[in-house]
Parts: sequence; C-alpha cells; structure tokens
Amino acid sequence: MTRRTGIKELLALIAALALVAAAGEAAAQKGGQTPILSGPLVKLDIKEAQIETAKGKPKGTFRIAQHFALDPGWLDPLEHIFALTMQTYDYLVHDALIKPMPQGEATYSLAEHAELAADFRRAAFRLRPGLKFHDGQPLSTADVKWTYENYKGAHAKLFRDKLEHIQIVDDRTIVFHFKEPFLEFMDLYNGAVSGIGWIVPKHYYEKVGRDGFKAKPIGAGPYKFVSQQAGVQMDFEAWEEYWRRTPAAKTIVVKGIRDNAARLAGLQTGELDLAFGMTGKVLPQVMADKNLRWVPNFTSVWHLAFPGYNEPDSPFHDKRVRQAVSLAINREFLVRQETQGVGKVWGNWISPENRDALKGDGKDLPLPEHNIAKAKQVLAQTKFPNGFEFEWFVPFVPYFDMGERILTDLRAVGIRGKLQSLEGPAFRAKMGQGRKGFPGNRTIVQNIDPRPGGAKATIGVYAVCGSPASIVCEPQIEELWTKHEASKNLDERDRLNKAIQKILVEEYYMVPIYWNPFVHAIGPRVLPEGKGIERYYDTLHAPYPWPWEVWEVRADR
Amino acid sequence: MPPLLRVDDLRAYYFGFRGTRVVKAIDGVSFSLEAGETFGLVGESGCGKTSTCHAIVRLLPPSARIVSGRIELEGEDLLGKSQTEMRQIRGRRIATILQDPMASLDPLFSIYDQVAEPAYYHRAFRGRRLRQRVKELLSAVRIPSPERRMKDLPHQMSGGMRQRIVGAIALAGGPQVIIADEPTTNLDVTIQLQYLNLLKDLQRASGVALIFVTHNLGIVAKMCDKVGVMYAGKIVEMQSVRGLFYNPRHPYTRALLDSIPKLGTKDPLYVIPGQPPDLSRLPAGCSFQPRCQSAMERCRVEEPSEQHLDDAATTRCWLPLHEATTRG
Amino acid sequence: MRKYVLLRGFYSLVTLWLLVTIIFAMVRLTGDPVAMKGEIGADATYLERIKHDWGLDQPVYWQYTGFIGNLLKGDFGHSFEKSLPVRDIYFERLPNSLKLGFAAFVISLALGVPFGMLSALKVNTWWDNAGKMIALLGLSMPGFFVGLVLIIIFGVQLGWLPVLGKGSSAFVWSNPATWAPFWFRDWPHLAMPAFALGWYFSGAMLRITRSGMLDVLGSDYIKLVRLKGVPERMVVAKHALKNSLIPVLTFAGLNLLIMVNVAVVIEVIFNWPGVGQLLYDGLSNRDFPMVQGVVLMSGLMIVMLNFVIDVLYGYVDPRIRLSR
Amino acid sequence: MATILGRATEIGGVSRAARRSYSWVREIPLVPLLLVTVLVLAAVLAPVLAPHSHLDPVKPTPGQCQAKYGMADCPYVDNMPPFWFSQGTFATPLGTDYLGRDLLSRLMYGARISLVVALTGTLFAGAIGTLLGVLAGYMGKWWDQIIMRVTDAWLTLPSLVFAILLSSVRGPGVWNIVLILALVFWSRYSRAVRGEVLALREREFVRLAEINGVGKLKIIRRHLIPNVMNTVMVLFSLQVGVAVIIEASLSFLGVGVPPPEPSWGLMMAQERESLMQGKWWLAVFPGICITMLVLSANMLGDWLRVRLDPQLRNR
Repeated sequence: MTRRTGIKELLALIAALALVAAAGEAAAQKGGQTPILSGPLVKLDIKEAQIETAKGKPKGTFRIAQHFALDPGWLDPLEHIFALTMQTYDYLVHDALIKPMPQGEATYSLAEHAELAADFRRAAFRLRPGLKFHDGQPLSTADVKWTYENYKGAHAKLFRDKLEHIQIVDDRTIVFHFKEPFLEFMDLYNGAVSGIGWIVPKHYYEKVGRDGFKAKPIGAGPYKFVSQQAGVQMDFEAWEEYWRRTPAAKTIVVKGIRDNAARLAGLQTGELDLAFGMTGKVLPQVMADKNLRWVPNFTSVWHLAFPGYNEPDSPFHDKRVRQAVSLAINREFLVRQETQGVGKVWGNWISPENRDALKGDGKDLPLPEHNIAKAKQVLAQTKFPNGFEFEWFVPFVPYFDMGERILTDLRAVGIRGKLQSLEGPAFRAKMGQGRKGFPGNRTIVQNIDPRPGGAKATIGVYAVCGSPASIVCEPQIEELWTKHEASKNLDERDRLNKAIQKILVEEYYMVPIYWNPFVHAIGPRVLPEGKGIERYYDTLHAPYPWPWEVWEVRADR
Repeated sequence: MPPLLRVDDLRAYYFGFRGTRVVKAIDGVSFSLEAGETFGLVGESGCGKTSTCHAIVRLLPPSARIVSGRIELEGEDLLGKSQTEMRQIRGRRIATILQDPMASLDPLFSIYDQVAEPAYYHRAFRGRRLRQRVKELLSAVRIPSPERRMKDLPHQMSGGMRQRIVGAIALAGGPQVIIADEPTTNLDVTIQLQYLNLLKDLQRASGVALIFVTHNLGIVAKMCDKVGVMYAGKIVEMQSVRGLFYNPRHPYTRALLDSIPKLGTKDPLYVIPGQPPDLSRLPAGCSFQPRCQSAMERCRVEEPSEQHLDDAATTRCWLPLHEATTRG
Repeated sequence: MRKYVLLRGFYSLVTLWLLVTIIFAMVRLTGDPVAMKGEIGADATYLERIKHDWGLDQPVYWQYTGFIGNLLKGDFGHSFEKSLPVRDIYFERLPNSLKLGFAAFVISLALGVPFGMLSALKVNTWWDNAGKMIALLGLSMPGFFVGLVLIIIFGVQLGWLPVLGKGSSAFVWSNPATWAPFWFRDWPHLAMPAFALGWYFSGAMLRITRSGMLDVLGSDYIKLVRLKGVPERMVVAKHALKNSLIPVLTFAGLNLLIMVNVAVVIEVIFNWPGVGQLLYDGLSNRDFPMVQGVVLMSGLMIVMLNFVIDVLYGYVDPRIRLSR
Repeated sequence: MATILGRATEIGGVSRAARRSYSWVREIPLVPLLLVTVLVLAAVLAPVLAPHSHLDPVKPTPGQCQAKYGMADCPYVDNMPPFWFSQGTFATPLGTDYLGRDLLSRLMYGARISLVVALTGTLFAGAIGTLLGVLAGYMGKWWDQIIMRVTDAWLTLPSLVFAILLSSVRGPGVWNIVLILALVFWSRYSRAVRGEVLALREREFVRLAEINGVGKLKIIRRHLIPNVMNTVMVLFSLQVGVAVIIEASLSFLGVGVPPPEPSWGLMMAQERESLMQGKWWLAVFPGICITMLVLSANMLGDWLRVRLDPQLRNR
C-alpha cells in the first residue's frame, strides 16, 4: 500500500501550516534562495520538485478511459469546478505553481520558491527560470497575475474578496497582498483544490477567448493538447520541453466511456490501457484476466445518510431505526461481492486518508456490526416492529448494483424501498441541496465523498446546518462546530472535530459501510510489465494517478 | 378449319384459406369465337366473367388453378403451353383491355413506353419504326397530336384518353383476339359511346375478334354478335344477340332483361330476389334455383345439363325440357 | 399548385415552431442544470455566476425570446455541460453520425429491399415466411440486446472487431484532407453498430417493400403489363420495382434521418461519438441548449424531408393535395 | 388494395357475405398466440407459479455456500447457472442473478411489468389519440389545424428521446412510464384516425344523421368512434410491441422501472457485465423474453392488420 506511506507526510504538512513564531527564521530558507518578503514568515512545508534528466524520447500511445462524458470545460483552469476530476486534465496540459506530487501534497512545480508572511497578509512566489508555454512564449509573472484576476471557478469570490493588489516584482517574482489575513491561501492556491494556481497563457487566452481556449487550450504542462471530440475523446501529445522531465508516453488519448462493461471490453480488446472504477461485477473479470493488472487505489468510505431524518414524520427520526439499518447490512459479504474482499469494513464515514479522521478499524471507532436478530429486536421497540416501506434508496452514481445489494440486506429486517438510479449530475444536484434535494423525508442516500481538505471539510459540507448541502443538523454538533471554527488552537480544533465525528457515527446520522477501493485496471501495454505499477499511485489524495508524464507504455507497433 | 378461339368445359377453382375452401369461379365454361366476331359475356359482378378472361390468357392469381377443360387458339392447346410460350401469345395474339382506365396505366412510364412495349417485344420494332408505329396507333385511337402527347405521363391525360391509350396498347401487338373486360364501366356515358364506336371501328378495320365482358345489356345489344350469360361460374345461356333479347331461354336471362329500366312505363323496377350465390357453398341442383321463380322439384336435386336448343342456342335449365315434355 | 406549396411550407414552419416551443418548455421542467454543474458543497456565489453565465437568471419569457432570436441568427447557444457552442459540437459529431447512419441505412436497404421483394414475389412460400421472420425478428429485438450479443461474440469472444468508438479517423471540417478518407477508414469499428442499427430498420424496410411490392403486383397496370406479354423479369425489374420503390424511398429517407439523429441506445452501447449520444448526455446533464439544438436539428431535417415529399407527392397526385 | 386473398376474391368474385362467413378463429396464428398466452399466464399467476420470491435472495444450503465461497454460511449464492450446468440445481431452474435471486421468478414478475406497462400505456395513447383524431377530422377548421399541427410537431420528436426527456421530468416508476408511453404515442393514432374520419364524414350514414339533426357528440359517439375502431385496433396491436421495447430501453438506460422490481430491460442492463463473463443466460433470457413478447405482438398485429384493415399495411 504505497498510498498509506504518504499519511505521515500529510501530518507533517499540518504541522507546517501551524503558526511558527520564528521571526528570524526567514534567513533559514534552504537552497540559497534569497527571500522575497520582509518580516516574519510562516514556515512552509513545500517539497522540492524532482527534476529528472532526460530518459530518451517519448514513446507509445497511452489510452485512458474516463468513466463519464468528457467536458471541454475541464481544459480551462479559469473555470475550475469543485471536483477532483478536473485535475486529471490540469495535470496534462497545464502546470501549477505548487501542486500535489508523489513528493508531497504541496510540491514546487512552476514556482521554485514560495513565502507566506506570518501575518497571512502577503504571499510571494518565485518562478523557475526559463519557463515556457507550449507555443514557445515565455511564462512570466504577468500570466500568474492575469490568471488570478480572471479566475472564475471554485472559491473565486474568496480569492477576489481577500485580494488587495498583486505586485509584480520582476518576470519571475510576484507578491500577493491581502486585505486581511488569508489563512487558507497556501492550501487553496495549491493545484489540488482550485484552478487559480494553474497558470493560463494570457496572450493566447485573450486572443482566442473562452470558447477558443476550451476548444484548443495551451498551457505549460507536460502534454500538448492536439484535438478533441467534445464529450468523447481528447488527444494529447508529449511536450518534450517540459521542465521537469520528458514525458514518457508519446501520445495520451482520453476517452469518455461511462459503461463499466464497455471499459472492460476495451481493456480486453487492447483498445484501452487504463480504466477507472472497475469494482462490482467487472472486478472478478479484471482479476481473472492474466493480461490485466489492477491497483486498489483506496479513496473514501461508503456510507448511508438519511436526509430529512430530523423531521418527526421521517421513519428515520428514531435513532433505533437507523441503528437497525446499520445492523442489517452484511458488510463482510458486501465487501466480498462488490470488491472481491479488497475493500475494508470501516467504522467511520470520513476517509482515513484525511489527516484528522478517526480510524474506523476498531481503534477510534468500533467496526460496525452485522446482526439481523439484534436489528429486528431494536426495530421491535420502535413504531415499526415489522419493518416499513420508505421511498427511495439513492445510491452514488453509478454504484446501483451495490445499492441494490444493500437494499436487499435491508429487506431482511423488513425495511423496503425502491432504488433510484439517477444520472451523475442529477445525483450531485440533489446532494448539493442537502435534505431539500430529497423531499418527503423518506430517503436513504448511499454516498461517498473523496474530498480534499481534511475531515473538517467533509463535516462542513454535510453535517453543519449552514451548509447548502447539509444533511445532518443537530444543535449538539452545531455547538461543537462553532467552537471549532472560532478556535485558533490546533489541538482543541482536533478534539472538537473528532468529537463531532464520534457523534455522527454513534448516533447513526451517518452509517459507515466500507473503505472503498476505486480499483483501476491496467492493460498489458503499460510498463513495467508484471509488478511495479503501484509506483504510479504515489500521489496523495488523488483518486487518479497523477502526474501523467511518468506513465510509460510500450512503443506502438 | 378450327374456330379462332375455342373454350371447352373450362373449370378453374380458387383454393383459399390454405386450401380449406374451394371457390368454383369457373365451372364448366364453353364457347367459341370466329375471326371478326364479337362475343359478349354478361352477368352480375362476381359470377366469374373476369376469371374467365384471365383463365384464357392463363394469368389467374396464384391461389387459383385451372382444373380441367381446354382452351384452343387456332387449334393450338393453350393449357399445354409453358408460361414462356404463353407470353408469346399474350399481347401478340390475345390482347386485353382492363376495366379501369385510371388504374391500368403505369404512372411512372410515358405513354410512348407503354404503347411501345407490345410492338417491341412481339413485333421486334425498334427505333424510328417503333416510334412511327406508336404514332400510328395513337392516331388510330384518335389521340390528338400524338407526337407531343406520347411523351406525357398517364396522370396528365383524361380518363377517356387513357382508355383509348389502353386500346392502342391492345392493338399494338397486332392481336387476333381482344378481350375487353368491362372497358367502359368507369367512363362517363358520352365518352362510353365514343369509345364503343371507336372499338367497333377498330374491329372493322383490323378484323380482330372481340370478347366483350359487361354487365350492361344495352352495350351487349350494340356491340355483340353472340352472347353468353354467366351465372355462378357457368354459362347458363348462349345464343345470338337477337335471340337473347327476343327469346330468352333461361329464367336468369329473363330476370336480367326484366331488370333493365324501360322507357315509358311507370312500373316499379324489377329486382332479382335473393343474393348472388356464395361460390364456395353452392346450393344443390341448379345454382340459380333459390332465386328462380319457375324453380321445380328437379331443379333442387339435379344440376341442369346443357340443353342444345334450336337456332344454335344452348341453356342450362330444365325448363325447356320440361316445357317440351309437358307440351308433348 | 403554388398555393399548395406555400401552405405546406407554412405548415412546416408552424410545426418547427411548435417543436421548438415544446422542447424549450419540456427541458425546463426536467430540473435545474446549475445545481448539476456545481459540485456538492459549491458556494452560492459560484452557482450564481454559472446561472448568470447561462442566462438562467432571466425570466423565462425573456429566455424564450432570446432563444428564438438566436435561432433565427443560426445560433444554438452554448452547451452548459460541454462549455462550447452547441453548433460547433453538433457539427463535429454529425459526420460520425452520418457515417453510422449511412452504413446502417445501406445495411437496412441491403437486407430489407431484396428480401422484401423476394417475399412479395414468392408470396406465402418458404421464402416469404423466412423474409417475414427476419423482418419481425429485427423489429422485435431491442437494439441493446443485439448490440450486446454482437459485442460478446465478435468483440470479446472472437476478438474480431473493436467494440469502442469510431476508430482514429476523424472528419475535421477545417481540414479538407480528412474529408474523403474519413468515410473509407475504420470500417471494423463501424461493422457492429451499423449492423445492430441497420437490422432493426431492415425489418421495417422489408415490411414496407413487401407490402409496396404486393400492392404494385396486384395493381391493374402490372396486370396490363403482363397481359401485354412483357417478360416476367422485365415486369418485376422495370415496372414493379420502380413503382414499389417510391414508398420505400420516402420511408427510407425518414429512417435515415432517424438513424443519423437519434440512434441513442446503439451509440451509447458502442460508445459511438454521434449525435445520439450527444443528445443523451445533454438530457442527463440537463444541458438545455444542447438538447434543444439536437432535437431542433433532427426536427428540421425531418420537417424538410416531409415538406419535399409532400410537394413531390402533391405534384404527382393532385388528390393528395386535397386530402392533407 | 388487397391482400392475396383479397385479390383472389376480387377477380374470382367471392361475395362479401361469403368472406365474412369464414371462421376467422381458425386463421389466428397459433405460435404467437401460444407465446402470448404463456407470458400472460406467467404474469398473472406469478405469485402462484414462481418458485421463489422475485425480490429476496434464495436461501442457500450450507453445502452451496461452502462450494461457492468456502464459507459455512452465507446470505445467498450469486450467479448459480441454469439446471443443465453441472453446478445448477432444479431449485433455481434458470439460475440466480448477482444477488442470488431466482431468475425464473424474476422473469415471471418481469412479464407483469412489461405487459401492464405496454398495454395500459398503449391503451391510454390510443384513447387520447383517437379522441383527438376524431375531433380533428370531424370538427375540422381550427380544431383540425391546431390538433394536426401539434400532432406533426409531436411526430417529429423521436419517440425514445422524448420518452427519456419525459422520464427525467417525472422520475422513475411504473406508472410514470405508462404516462410517458401515452404522451409519446398518441400522435400516431390521431394522424391515422383523422384520415379515417375525413372519409367517414362524407359517408351517407353520417350525412343522414347530420341532416336529421343528430348532435355532433352523438355522431362522434355512435357513428365515428365505432367505425374507426378497426384502424385503432390494428395500430394498437402494432404499437404494443414498440411500447415493450421503449419500456425495456428506458429501463436499460436506467430511467425506467426502479429496482429491485424486475423489468426485463433492467435485468439486461444489470447483467451486462455478467454477459462478458460468459454468464450469458442472465442477460440473454430477459432478452429472449422481450423478443418473444414483441415478436408475438407483431405477428398478431400483422394478422389483425390483414384481417381488419388492408389499408394500414404500410404503417
């Protein structure tokens, strides 16, 4: 499990973001970098980029299957959405000042040096020398400034409201001045979270405009955009002048194929080299196929939620009903059937990859129990001794089979419902409205959320009254959350955060199921042959194996 | 010297509903025809007239079969011929005019194409000669400015013109016999008369024999030399036109004649009682007997045989025989 | 005649306008595209901005008039989901759909017309029954079933044919060099989807050919042609064929448009990047401009074809003019 | 014009009365009738005949659990093959699906959904379409203009796309699909019925009724509707097959009947992956069921068409 080793590094990052009252430590910056900002600085833990010397010419075509339709909008960092999918394309065409890499969640990329003033009101970057865009034009701080000022995507308002002005010191040096302390700046400016750090060529964007840029983007990333068929396919070609290394694969083709069976067929016929999300019925097939390899790629934890449970007319208003639901699920068997035993039954609904999540393997939170007799017994004390009919069971798209398995488990204790197989966008839309998205208060949602930003980010979305996507709204939690938000003490914050997690699970507001392997299947053309492909999965917190320039494939015949 | 066309005891049945039903559309029809003669075939709808026409040229639908009998053209047996040989006879020696002028021309081919076909296939006319021939034929049927009109498509012509073109097609192969199956039914009365005159003229000019099928006795009187009256697949009476009108022998013929509206009388129109028979369930004995006013006991049991009467008339009725015996 | 053509043209416009209006209203009942674009937890200002970008913050009547106005200018709007002008995406996909549609069309004709004729010529024989069976089977098997079975047999088990997409050749409007080769390359990719699509329509083609042929063969003018002593093969090849092909061709034209524009299920199964899949994506993402654009284009083609057919028929047969 | 039979009678001259007196019962095509009967019986008697629940897994024997998973006990055994395979049993004759549910029972209950949805959906479509068609044809003028323009626009919308669109308005559910089918298909009836009514309007008995001052509603009820029923029935029989396919396609695309209720299209969609693993029966049996039902509907429809209305053969 290469992914696990990274957790330590994450913990290190937390420490780095803490205020370190080290006034004179600015001079201690390593690498002989001359400081940009005056005054005390925050000690940043940003890993050095690993520049690899040329490894020969790029070769071969690497074909990736995305599991839904491709959006040309993903190619434009200025309109970055709140989803990790988009980074897949950022990592191809564009490059960010700092971004998650195998070396660490924050790793220098276009920037070779960054500083954050201790008062959090100034941040500075120094770019690497000699950076260029694909068209040969130099990448300068003017582009960084322009990107910041024209950014419209996720968190754009925050960035705009906090900004006082941008100071271009020279072609390689830039300083952001904020009106007020901007604590999360380095977190959000990181390429993992928003699009603002992915630098867009000012001259080109202004020339071709929004549509033109999406139709044919230019960036400073390892791959040049060649062509696309909107929604279906994008073709990229190695840009040999990429600063970090020569990309290994000559061509990358991304196809949008939403059907699991079709992706499997594509792998088997050799039309694809990498396919995402291959759990469920296709997994035994992937495992049995001698030509294919697979990587478990653990992401987040499956869990059930009960939107509208806090209305008295909801059957799930009663904690014991929710408890019965949890007891009725045969998690062991579910893991066996859905993931061939790869997944891990888990007792917390927040991904263990989050630095501040309680461990759900029995250490912090107990492993959830499967006990039908007990479930019936608990249910017998409620208004529904023989079970009841709720309305919809809404699984995360497209895990309908898994949803039906859980639904069938629930039938064993008499809790019956229908499965609503939504399209991805419709599911997101409903979830985005929180409990208002599921009128009637008789719905169970089966959700998973691989959200960056720690457990607190996930809690802040689902379990807080003020969030638009709020599902859980409890005074008890609200109190803890308010304290948490106000607190400047890291330990206290951590304690409050974990207390909330504990309540959410113990009161069965969220019913964790198992830690999901987002299995990737890999075809025979990917090098190295046989074992060793795990090395592509070293980047933390990435449901996808970034960066792309390291993927090697056999040369085309 | 054999007659030009001789049909002898022809029987053709339809085998419908996967052979479970037998419809005796033609059930023992005999007649003969000399060159230049006009033979009229009269009867109600559905009595087998049209089937007879099609049987002669052997173009019955697939569900029908000629069961027995003979058809001879100048002594040659037509029933023994293959379909390829028959093709040489259709259009070349026996031509046909169909009922509906609006429907019997192919809407997608020009008049020229359609009139030329028989001459092309049977007379081996080509090129300019063919063109000349078509022009002559169109002039013969009195189509004005034939040179121009022959490029037209059928829908550009009136009903009367189309039927004249059908006439031209019939003549195009230079046939010995023309079978005209109710050629004027769908025409206006004035045009009917013109057309009949035209047919007569053409017949006179070419000496062709004509089988004229109709249910209109008035036309029969005008056109025909000899008449056969058909009922339920049989010719129940056959004699000369004059004889038929002045001395009808079969009660059905009489009934038909009675049902012609007569000028000057205020008598109610005579209607033949009952329904035309179901050809798959004919009554025992004489087919006409349920509707016949002079039916006798014998008619209900025994089917009348053909009675050869004086003046070359024949009838299928027991009545003349009965009258002869009672009188005698 | 001129009045008739004008009237038909006017009707076509009315039909199109109704279609546009129905589809405009209908997509707006399907849900809120803004919520679908935003991820869970997206902040309100972000959603507001998208809403403004897409013009959905305006009142509906204003959206409608703007939409109609843009249509008249030939502008179909911007795809919500795919972030590019609908027109560009549509025309980028259209050649793929045309390729699939034409191939399926040829297959449907190649299967349907000869078997239909054979079936009509040999009515109630073994040939006829076999033909009818092929037709009915084609009509009775859902496209996805045929598609799946084909994928299993020829793609996965035998490994003869690729199962994904259209292959590497692309039709690029801006590059005339790609125009011709596009149609002649990657036929293995085309084989299965075209067959699955074509078979369904071949059933309908067979039916219509058979009944058209039977009508023609039973008609008086064919009887007269036979009575003229024209050789049987000429009767069939010249007169019967030409006449029976008219309904076949008008029907086939409609089929072609359907195959090109709305082969949704087949395109989804074979991952064919055509217009049908575009429409399906648009529907599932509540991509209003995309759905409106694609439906409108297919509607436009169908209405135009119907108009041409109406006018031609009206020209050939004046009775139709009165009855429609 | 004319069927083969029709042509024969036309030339040979069998009277109408004669034709009518044939026993038409004998002409019903037997095979499709048998198939439909079997499917209808399976659907109606599913609760009695089905060997297992269609929603809950079949309880496995410990031996099965041991053999399949190496476990002493398990909630169900998935993907049992049909009985003719060596691991198959007669307890689940056609095997079980990925949730260990009996395939045969699910197919039988699936027949209920397909039949109910297709028949009622088509029925409603027929009712709406006929009514509008009669109104357009008989009332003429603005009625005709408005109804026919809407019909034209409606016909331009491709049926499956329209159905998908409507299903995203209404959400999944059996009765929503019925509604969708009715909304999609009425236009086919109104077009055909209007044509028929235009001809009927000129017929003597309608004229006579009008002259005698019979009310419009009564004419519609007494004269027009009964006389267009032939056309409607023929269209109905042909549309049923299309409706089954549309329902299956919607379920296949995930916007039709919601699981765990078994719809054939849904079963095929769910077992797509199994098909690739060589467990063909899971997807192929529902496929065969759909094909059989539609095939029989089409064959009966063809027969009815020949019997009732030769004019409609081109539709």
